[in-house]
Amino acid sequence: MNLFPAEGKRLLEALLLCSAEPLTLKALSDITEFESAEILDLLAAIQADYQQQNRGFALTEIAGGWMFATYPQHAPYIEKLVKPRLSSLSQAALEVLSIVAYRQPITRAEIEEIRGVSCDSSLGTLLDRGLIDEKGRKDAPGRPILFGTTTDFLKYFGLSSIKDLPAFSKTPDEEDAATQRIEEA
Amino acid sequence: MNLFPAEGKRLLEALLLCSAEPLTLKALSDITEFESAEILDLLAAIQADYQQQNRGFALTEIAGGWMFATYPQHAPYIEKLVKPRLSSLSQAALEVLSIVAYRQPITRAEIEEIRGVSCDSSLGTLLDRGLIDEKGRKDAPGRPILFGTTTDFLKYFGLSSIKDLPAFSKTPDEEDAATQRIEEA
Amino acid sequence: MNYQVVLPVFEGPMDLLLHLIDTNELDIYNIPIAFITSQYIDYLNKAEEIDLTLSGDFVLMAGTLLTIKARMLLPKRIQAEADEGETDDPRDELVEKLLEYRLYKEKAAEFKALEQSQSRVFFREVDDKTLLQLFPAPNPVGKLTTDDLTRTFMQILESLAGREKFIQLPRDTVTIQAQILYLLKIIKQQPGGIAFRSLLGGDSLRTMVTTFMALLELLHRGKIWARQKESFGEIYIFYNDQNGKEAIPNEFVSC
Repeated sequence: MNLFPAEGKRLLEALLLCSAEPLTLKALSDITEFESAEILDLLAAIQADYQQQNRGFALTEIAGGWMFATYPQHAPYIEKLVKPRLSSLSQAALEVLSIVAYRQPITRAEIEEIRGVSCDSSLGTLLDRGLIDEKGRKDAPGRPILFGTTTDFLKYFGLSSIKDLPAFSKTPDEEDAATQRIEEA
Repeated sequence: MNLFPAEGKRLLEALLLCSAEPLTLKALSDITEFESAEILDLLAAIQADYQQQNRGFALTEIAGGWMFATYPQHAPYIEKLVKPRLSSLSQAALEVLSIVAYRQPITRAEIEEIRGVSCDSSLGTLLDRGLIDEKGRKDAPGRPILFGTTTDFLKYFGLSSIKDLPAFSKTPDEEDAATQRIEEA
Repeated sequence: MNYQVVLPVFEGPMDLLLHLIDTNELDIYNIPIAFITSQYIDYLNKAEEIDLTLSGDFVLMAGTLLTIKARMLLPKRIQAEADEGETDDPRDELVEKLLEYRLYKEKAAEFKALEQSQSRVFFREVDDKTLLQLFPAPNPVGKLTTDDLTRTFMQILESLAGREKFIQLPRDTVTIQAQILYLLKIIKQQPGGIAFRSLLGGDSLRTMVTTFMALLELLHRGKIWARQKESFGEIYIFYNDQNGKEAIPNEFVSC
């Protein structure tokens, strides 16, 4: 090991903080280039530290990896924190969702062409929320991913099928085109 | 306060662990129902704990709230773990952003007047990245959109509030004017 | 052997002007306007030579510089009369704008440094997917309804239609180079001369300035002649077929 144990602990803690998912021993050793045995020692030391110091979260082994997790008694408070965020969409995300809904299946480049700006973060949010998912690849150069709405999307908007999306009243051409695309989808 | 201080710290730590956004004093007090002064004391205590114990991350005040953040020296390792960041901003986008930051709320035409060049695509990039957003309409012919910076802007540049913007150094008049504008905003 | 012309790229006319002021170590409060104008136009010409497309904003600034230059040439007395007794320096407005722009350009550099240092700091990541598993009740779309979806999409289509109309404007497509070729073609077709005014009619300000710059360039290169019948009369433009001045009707005077 290249670092003093205290430095090794600090590095592992930093990695655990930045990971939304459990970190496997393999991932940790690939990143740090520490030996597996050393990593296990350091993880055990971190775990003990947090317990002794009576911190508000613990290092837990879960689903084949390690992650920081909170204690069950704090769940009601955490729920108050996360629920509002998990149940609202930003204007940008709503725009991307409406484009995917009416123009699916559609690639990221096509969405960006319509909006005139990039949409990486909005697509990520919608994928995380399970409102859209990948629907294969487009038969075009680079074989870009095609996105479409999910059954959860239908559930949350109270639709029985994507054809139930309100049609347009203003531009008949757009309406035809949209309907056609949706039927093809 | 309903809990012992140790319990209060534990609860705040748990909330901080579950938030990917800076937690404001207001959000923390709404959720915990602690007094603001108590929360500030607890946050200071947590901050001190992490520093004294030489932990791998710190509690930092940023973008109007508090969140856990890593130290710069671990960046090369964390970069291997998290998805690559969006590319850094172009010179044009940085210029538009600095004008918006110091002159907000400001219209597109006013920005273009200062830069002497159109800024559609830079504005689009900044809007999509959530660094600026619409702050209503100007009471002028055509009711043009007013733009201002967001909390993500503060987070992106590591500022704790809009008052932390780098001060103008050269011309005292300009500085006063800008400070005044920011305070009015 | 091919030479690669390395020409610095600028964010806009103000950026270019500041560069010229800095590299020539000029006093921003006392800009030698003739010098800076010729340097500025020199850059535009070089950019055209290597097919670097500059926006119409650059051309617009060339027009501003030429205007200031012209006003500086006016005798002080006439200038004062024109300004109704005020003896403002014609450069004042430009200087003020340059100073303001320079301020924000410096701030942009500071933001760049902050961006770089902050890019080494990472924050707690929380996975929405995991949280949704732990706290499954919430509806990820909140109070949004299909009406919101439809209305949003309609608004996008409307702004898209607006944007397409906007793109069709010749604003950024007309370069001095393109305008030179276009003007040469139509001037050639009019052996009896073509009125200067008619060449500028009906276009946007940017296009008008581009056209004017293209005409100046054609005059400079000796490709066209400009004549008028009397002082302050309409100016007519003639194609120079290299056979000399006899092609121009006698009633025109040189201008």
